[in-house]
Parts: sequence; structure tokens; C-alpha cells
Amino acid sequence: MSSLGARHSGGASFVWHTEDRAAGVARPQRRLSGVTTSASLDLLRRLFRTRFGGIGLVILVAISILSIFAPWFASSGPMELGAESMQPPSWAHPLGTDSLGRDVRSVILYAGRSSLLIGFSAAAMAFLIGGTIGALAGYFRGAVAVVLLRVTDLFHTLPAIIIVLFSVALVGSSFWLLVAAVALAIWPIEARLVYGQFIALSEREFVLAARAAGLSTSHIIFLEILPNALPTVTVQVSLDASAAILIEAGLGFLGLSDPTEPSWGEMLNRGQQFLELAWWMSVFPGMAICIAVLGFNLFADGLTEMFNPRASAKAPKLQS
Amino acid sequence: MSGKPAVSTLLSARDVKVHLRVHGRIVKAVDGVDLDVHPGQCVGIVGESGSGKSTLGRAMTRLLPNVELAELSGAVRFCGEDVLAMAPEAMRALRRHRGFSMVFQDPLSYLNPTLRIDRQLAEALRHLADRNAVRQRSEELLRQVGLDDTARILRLYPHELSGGMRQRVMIAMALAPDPQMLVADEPTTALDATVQYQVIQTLRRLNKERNLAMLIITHDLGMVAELCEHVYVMHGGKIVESADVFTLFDAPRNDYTASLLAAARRLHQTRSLV
Amino acid sequence: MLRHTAKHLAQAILVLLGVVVLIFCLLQSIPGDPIQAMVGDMPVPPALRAALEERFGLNEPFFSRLYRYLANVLQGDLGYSMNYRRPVFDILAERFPRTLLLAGTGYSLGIVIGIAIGIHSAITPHRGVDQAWSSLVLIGYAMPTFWVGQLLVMLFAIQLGWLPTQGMGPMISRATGFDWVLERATYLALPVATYTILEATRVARFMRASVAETLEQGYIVTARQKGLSRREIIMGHVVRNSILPVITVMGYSFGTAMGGAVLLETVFSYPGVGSLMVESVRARDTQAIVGVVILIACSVVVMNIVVDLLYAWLDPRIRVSSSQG
Amino acid sequence: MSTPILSGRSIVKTFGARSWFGGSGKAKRAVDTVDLDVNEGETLAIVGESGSGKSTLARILLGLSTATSGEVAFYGRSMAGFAAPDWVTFRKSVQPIFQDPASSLNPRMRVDTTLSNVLLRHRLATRATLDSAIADLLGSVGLDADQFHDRYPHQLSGGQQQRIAIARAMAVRPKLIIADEPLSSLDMSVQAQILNLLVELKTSRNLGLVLISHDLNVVDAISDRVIVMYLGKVVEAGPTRQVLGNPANDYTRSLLAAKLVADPHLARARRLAMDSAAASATNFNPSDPKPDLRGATR
Repeated sequence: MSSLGARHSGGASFVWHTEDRAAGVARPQRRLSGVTTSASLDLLRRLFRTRFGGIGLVILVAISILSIFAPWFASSGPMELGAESMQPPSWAHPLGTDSLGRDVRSVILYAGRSSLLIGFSAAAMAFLIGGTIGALAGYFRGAVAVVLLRVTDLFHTLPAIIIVLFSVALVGSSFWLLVAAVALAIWPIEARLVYGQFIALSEREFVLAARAAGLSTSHIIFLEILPNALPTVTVQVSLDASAAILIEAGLGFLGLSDPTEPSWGEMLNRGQQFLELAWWMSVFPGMAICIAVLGFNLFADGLTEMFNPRASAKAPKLQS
Repeated sequence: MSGKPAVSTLLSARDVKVHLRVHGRIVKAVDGVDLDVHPGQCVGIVGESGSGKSTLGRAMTRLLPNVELAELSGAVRFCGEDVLAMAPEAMRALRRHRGFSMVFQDPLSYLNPTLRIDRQLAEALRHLADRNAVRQRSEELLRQVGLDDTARILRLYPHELSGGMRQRVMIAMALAPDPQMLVADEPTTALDATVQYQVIQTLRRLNKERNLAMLIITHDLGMVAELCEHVYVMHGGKIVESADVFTLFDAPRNDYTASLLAAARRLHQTRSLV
Repeated sequence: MLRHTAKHLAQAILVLLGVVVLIFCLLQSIPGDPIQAMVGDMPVPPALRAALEERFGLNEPFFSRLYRYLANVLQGDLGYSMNYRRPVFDILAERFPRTLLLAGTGYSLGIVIGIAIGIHSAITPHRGVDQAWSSLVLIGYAMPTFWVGQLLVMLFAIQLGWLPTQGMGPMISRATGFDWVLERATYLALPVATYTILEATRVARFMRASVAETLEQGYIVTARQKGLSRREIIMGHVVRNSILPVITVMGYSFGTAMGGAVLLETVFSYPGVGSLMVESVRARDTQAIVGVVILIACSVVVMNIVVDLLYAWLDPRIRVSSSQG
Repeated sequence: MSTPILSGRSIVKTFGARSWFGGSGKAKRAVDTVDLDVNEGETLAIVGESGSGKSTLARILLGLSTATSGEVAFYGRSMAGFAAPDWVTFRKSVQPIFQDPASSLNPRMRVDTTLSNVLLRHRLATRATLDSAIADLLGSVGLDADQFHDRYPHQLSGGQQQRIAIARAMAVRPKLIIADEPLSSLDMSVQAQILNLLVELKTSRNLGLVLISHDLNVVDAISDRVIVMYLGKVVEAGPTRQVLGNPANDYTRSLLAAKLVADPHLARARRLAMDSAAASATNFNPSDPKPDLRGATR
């Protein structure tokens, strides 16, 4: 991942010497630190000006609403076996019914709750673990950093799904254990990223100036460095959430997720046995996963573009 | 123009406009510039950041980076041909055979880090018949810019060279098609003072020995005083003053030029020196 | 270069040791009966219990147990699978080549195709083509591995009936020579295709960004100034320099591909280490699980070394600085 | 003479020495056995080119990085033995100004927050007096508080950013400012303004100044003493007039020879002198003052 960071620092030295910098004064003032509505609105506006950010956000909001208010959109509860089994899509069951006679649409909606919850909470937990470790290593350097980074490397060596399977095998797979297992698998990326940001930022002159002014370590970490690392970290948290959803789906597919919760992966597991008879049992839950993951990825893309206009996806074309 | 008769102009720009779209607003980076360079003449464009001098240089050499252009107009005649109106193929031919190259501030990023110098020089010498000729010419070019250990330098990668050597390699590359003119954008800004001085001397020597015309884009009045015969002062996308270097320094007509000179004199206020 | 290699080898060995120690510590930290945890969800005969206690020195202090464990692993003794009733090493030796064939082929094809797509997407003058590639890649990037497998099965095996749905060959095959290869290939086609699609999207995404970055570099301007044609610039300057950063992430990407094996082999009932892992997790066959984990860690570490060396070989900046120390 | 504010004895700073696998990298001495004293109210210039170790030295003097060996003393007390209260005193006495004004202000912090952090930390203002203290500070660097207090750095020009950075340094009423290339990333007209501001602050408050620069013109304009550094070592030191007027060291001479002067008459005179000198083949060759083969090691 280090190469990603390095790539942003390169680039042609040509700078647009326009009056833009001075003219920035005339721009409407932004209060980034304040949580005023105008600031959030402004951020939103900037996000929607990117190629995909807006679409990503819309997808995320839509699937959150659909699953949080699942009862409004579902025809039956997730465990209700009312209908005839394995019916193809129809007016009554637009996405068909599964082998147990459940309405596929309803199960997808309810299953979205656990998928999204696992996505958000595993990403948050990974951020807490990885962020703390990365920040500690990045701020204190030296032996602390060496030890922490080596531990990070160890976890980073193993593919996430392997770590999750290993933990599930050892401690079981109730919902929160699963969240912890997924977080355990994805935190190293977060740690590396935060470490990289801290290294880069703590060499920046405003941090040196803060140190020279005698400001406290906690002031420097939380008020000088962290706010500037946040954009990059937010992007990674969003990507982590999508990774978590994929991992959870994988576990469900292997029949190893929490059996008491309906989940998209578990639906695909069931569908696998009926690939020849009921394509809808696999296609629609898979689509749900795909859309959720896409939402997080697009949102992350949009944020990247918003925070770093140079990384804008409008690729430069080779001129003659 | 400092003794040289203005027989013909090598490069002449007329009413060049480069308007850019930045964040939805139109920025008139270059706004109606006229400029002439005569054969063998060393001309300076001096201005501060935001004056549009770099944009002008890149527009004239058709090397504008990927930006949204609102307007690119005017005429840039190089050896009588309108560069801005040229077809891409013709432009390539012009660059290959007559050379209309620009040397930039940061030589490291303008050399490909993964190729040895000989490969990169050879690309500019494809008109030569065989490898021996290319090699001979490469060594000759390096010697012309004051690099003597040619055989070794040709085998090195850019990161193995010092800043001054890199910049001279860049100049050597620009000299490959035996051009009549060289455009340089802040060619010594990234270099140490002593190395900067060497590169300036190299440029001056090339100007004298090969009668190479030069257009030097810089913010440094010291460099202008050292190297240029004629100076254009740029401010806010426009040329605010155009004069012979001595006239400009002795009796500036424009207020902005005068303020620049005053600042320079404040900074160069010498107490111990000559 | 030699020093560079030696340094990386030493680091790799340390990482591997670290992984084994980490696994050991995890196993130790599980509450409850360690013998039971080691054996899994199966009754433990007293004779076995005694043997295991003796073998792992369970009554000895922590470090001496760790030492014994490491010594066993280093000698290739990965324990005994209760589920398969065979030594774990033997099972892995039988299954790993199959996984390598599957994941390795898909991974390599995916990289090549992904690089091609990334380059084409970034340099095509048509915005539409670029948009189309980008959208495809984004969607591919969001699809779960096993779901892609399922879709391919539904399309090519069930709807079109061109290819078999699962397994790695018929139980009894009479085919020989070329036919045998072809038969094998038909069984491998769908899982390999799944791998390829997923790896290609990952690589293409990265490659496109890398090419876009390269196109903004100063040396591209220099190349244009030399009057090089579009084609010459792309072949001579863009491709090689944009592949470099992609190489750096290939090691980790290989790990992801190995992880993907777990899911894909299950979709296609392919008897590799991935399905071994899943079966062992289901059977709580801890020794086998640990064996797979160590094996995958090894393969990722080896791949990382390969990638490091490849990178050092391709990028003169590393090559020279490392040879100078 | 009174005790110097800062004095360094045989300061050495090496990089890249430690390695996990037994010295795979040879330690590079960025700063090599440097001695120096900085007195109250004095302007000391440290001159050198890239790689001379002058910025590393600045960080050591600022207490932002520790020397590998040697000693830095603050009013005669070794900084190695500093306890927390000593650091507070030190931080209130010695302040930095950096090269790149854009990078020396936190992009997510308003001007008034930047300044109030420092003022409140050292109890130089209370909540009640904060606004007027900030206004005073901004006024002292020539900025109107009403107009600038709630700006973010990106809303300021380079010169304005550098003024804020100076205001932040002045907030603790320091005795010594260590300025690392404070002018070199600014436009020429702005450079003159900032230089004037520094000179004005220095004289009005009896401020000591360590000016780190590669620009001999600026050094000559304002410094009392000069230290010339080359590859981590001090090659020449002394009063500015003496060092620049009558340099004893070859490297100092080559730096002076390479100095550009914004005066075409002078430049031509010097060229002519040089050409005739070259014609008479003296041994000093200004176009090759030092071996130019340092790329790989930098």
C-alpha cells in the first residue's frame, strides 16, 4: 500500500500560476471545523460534483432506508415460511420464493440489516484498532513503531478471509464475535494508512511549529494531525466497510455466519444447492451484496476525488 | 537590439490568449501577448507567480498540460510557420527536425527514471543512421553542455546524476535536433547557487558559440541581468513592459517593473560585496 | 542486489516465524481444554490425550512449549488431522498443487488482462470507452467471488451446458494424452475464469490510476518534445513505468487470490486447500486449519519475496541504491 | 560577553545508521561536529547549499530533533538535562519560522485558532483578552485583524501566510527566532516585504535571529555574523563583513562567485573580468568550483 502513497507525491512540477490563490479570498468562506449546516451542505455539494460520489451516497442512503425500515417494504417477516417454495418471480413475490417458501425480497431486506451493521461496525472497530496502532507507531517512531509495524505485517500476511475463518473455528460465530473477527482481519490496512499519514504529517511544518510552540502531545495528535489525516482515513473506512460486507457474505455462503440472523451470504449458500432449479435464489441476493459494496466503493471514490482533485478520475489524455 | 540587426524574427507571438476554466471560473492566464525573439538573441520573460509566464511558454511550445481551455488564440510563428495552427503530425516533424524544445525547472521529473541516459538521448537522435552515429552525437552533445565524463554518464540512470548534471542532460537533449532556439522555464530555480551559476554559464556559452536564440522564463531578476539582452515583464497575463535589459534596469517605465526592481535592490542591498 | 535479496529473505523468515508464533499464542489463549481445542469437536481417547500432552509438553512452561511447537513445524510436522485421519502435511501436499494450479492460473491471467484493460482504459482517446471500462471494472470489483462463480455456472454450465459444473474431473476418466488435458481444462475453465475476472478488475483499477499518473509526469512532456509518436511514447515510457507500482501490490493481491480459493473451491467442489480449510472449520479440525493457515502464510511470503525481487530488478532506483548498501 | 542564548558544541547528527540486519546502510553525517553560539539581539546567518545540513542543524537548535552526539546549551544549561518546566521556558524563548508558508499553517485551522492555541498554552492571554491579543499580534505583522482573524490558510496569499507564521512565532514574545529559508518560496516583491518585517521586529524587540539561507544577498543585507556550511561541516565562520568581503575559504569564494546580482552593468563587468581572468589562465576556475557528482548520495 505504501506505493499508493508514494504515487501521489510524484507528479509533474508544473503548477498553474493563476491568480487562483489570491482569488481564493473572494470565495465564500467555508467553516470546515464547525458542524454548521452550511458546511455539511457544502461538503455534500462538492461530493455530488465528483463522478461517482453522489451515486455512492444515494445507494448507501437507499439501502440503509430499505433495510432499517424493512417491515414497510417487505411482504412477510424474514423467517415466515408462508408461501409455496421455489416460486419464480411473480407479482406476489417479485423476486420469487426460496426453498423454504420465504419471500426472497423480504429476506433480502431484513438480511440487509445485519450486512450493513457488520459493515459499519467492523469498519469502525478496524479503524479504532488500526487507527490507534498506526497513530502510536507514527507519532512515537523508534522501537515502538518497529514492534507495532511488525505485528501489523504478521496480520497483513494472511488473507482476511483466512483470519476470519480461523477465528470462527476457534471461538464460534455469534454476531459480535463475527464483527470482531472481521475487524481483526482488516485492521492492518487501516494501521498502515494511519501510520503513513502520521509520518507524513508529523514532518509537516505546521506540526513542527506546534511542537516548537510547546503545545501538548495530545493537542498535536488530535487537533493538528488527526483532522488532516481524516479525509484519507474516511475513504479507507468506507472501503473497509465494503470489505467487511464481502467477508461476511463469504462466511454466510460457507454456512458459517451467525445462523440466527438472515444474511445475504446465507441466502447464496442456500441458492448454491438449487442453481439449476431456482436462479432467482442466487441472483438477487448476490445483486444486493454487489449494490451495497458498490455503494461504499463509489462513495470512497467520490471522497478521494473530492479531497484530492489531482487524483480526479478524469484521466489526462496523451496529447500530440 | 543590443547591436544585432533585426533581420528577421525567429519566433513571433501576436495577441496570444490562453484562458482557462478553473473551478467554473475563467482565468485569463495569458491575455493578449505580443513577443519577438530574433536569431541568436537571448530574451527573458520575467514575472512573479500568477503572471502567466509559464503558461505562455507552454502555450507557445504547444505543451499545455491537461486543463480545460476556455480560449487559446493568437498566432505563434516559429520560422515563419504558425505553431498553434499546425497539425499534430507537422508539429511532431517540427520537433524532431528543427527542435522547439523547452527546458523545465525540475529536471528529475522530466527524465524517465527507469531508462539510462543513452536510451533517452537516443530517442531524440532517431534521424541518425546507426548506433555508432547516435553514440558519437550523444557524447558530442554532452560535451557541448559541459559534461566531460560522457561514456560514464551515458550509462547512468537519472537518479544517479546530480541536479546540475540532470539539467545539462536536459539541455543536451533539447540540442539534439540542432535547434535555432531554446525555451527554458526557470531552468535553474531548483538548483544550488554554484550549480545554477554553472548552468547559466553553459547557456551563455551555447548562446554565443552556436548562436542559439533563447527565451528564458524566470522570476529571478539576477538571472535576467546575467543572461538576457531583451526583457519582457509580465504581470496579470499581460506584458507590461518590454525593453533592452540595460534600459529596463536603469529606467523602468512601468510602475510594476519599478516595484519589482525596488524589491530586488532591497534584497540585493550589498554591504560587503563589490 | 545480493544484499537486497538476503535482507528480504531474512525478513520473510522472521515474518513466517512470527505467524507461527502468533497462531501458537492464539491457540494457547483459547479458554478451555487445550487438548480438546487441538483435536476439535471429537471425543478424545485417553491414550491420545496422553500422547498429545507428551508431544506438546503441555505441563511445561510457555516458552518450552513454543520451542517444541516451532521445532515440529520446522520439521514439516504439522500434526494429525482427526477428520481425515491422516497427517496434515500429507493432505496439504496432495491438495496444494491443485489450488496452485487454479489460483495461479487465474491470478496470472487476471494480471495480464487487468494490465491490458487498465492501459486501454487510460489511454483511449474516447471518453465513452474509458467510461465503459471503468463502470465494468467498478461492478466487477464489487461482486463477491463466489457469486461470480455461481453466475458463470448458471450461464455456461446450466443454461448453455458447455462446461461441467463442479469438481476437477470425472471420477473415472478413460481419456489419455491430449484428451485428458482437454478434459481437465473443461473442469478448470469456470473456476479459472472466475479468478481471472476478479483479479483483472482489481489490477485494471489500479493500473488505470497508475497510467493516468504516469501520463502527467514530466518525462512524458520530454518524450513529446522529442517528437515521438503516441505509440512510441506509450510503449517506450508509459507502460513500463505504470506497471512498476502495480507490481508492488501483487504480493498482497496473491494472498487475496489464495483467500478467494476458500470460497471458489467450495462453489466448484474443487478439492484444494481452500475446501480443506472449509471442511476443517466445519469439523473443528484445528490441526488441519492451522496447517492451511501456515501454508497460505508461506505462499504469500514467498510471493512477496518474488515481487520484491522483481521490483528491484525492474526499477533501477532500488537496484542501484541496494547494491550500494 | 554575556551567556549566549544557544550554544552548540561538537554537534553531530547521523542518519541511516541503525538497521535490523547489521549495518546494511552506512551512517551519513548530516551535521558534522558543528560549534556555534547565538547571542541575544544578534543575527547569525547559516549559509549553505542543499545537503549542507543547515536545516538539520536548525531542527536540533529548535529542540525538535536530538543530536547524535555533542551538546546544545540554552543559556549555559545543557538541553539534554531539561525537565518539563525547562522546556516550557525554552519554547517561550526560541521560535521557528519555516520555508514553505503554505505548509507551516494547519490547513484546517483558522488564523485566530492557530494564534490562540499558543497564547492560551503559555497563559499569555485569557479568554477575555484573547481577541485583543490576537489583534495586536496580527497588527504587529501588518495584518488587519478584522479582515484576517477568521480566515483559513488557503484563503491567504503566500506573503500573508508567512506573516501569520511570523505572528505565531512572535506570540510567545521569544528572544530568538530561527528562520529556515523564510523567503525562498515567496515572490520577489513579497520577499522584500517579509525581510523588512523581520528586520523591523528584530530591531524593535531586540530579537536574536538565526537566518538559514542559501541566498548570500539576503545574508549580506541583514546578518551580523555568518557560518558557512558545506556537507555538514562548518568551513568558515566570522563577522559578515569579513567572511563575505574577504573570504578565506575556497567554497565561500565559489559561493560568492556564483552569486547573481540584479544589475546588468555589474554582471557585464564581472563577466568581462572573468573572461580576461580566464584568458590569463589563473588557477581559480569559477565554472567548476566543486565536484558535481553528488546525485547518487543525496
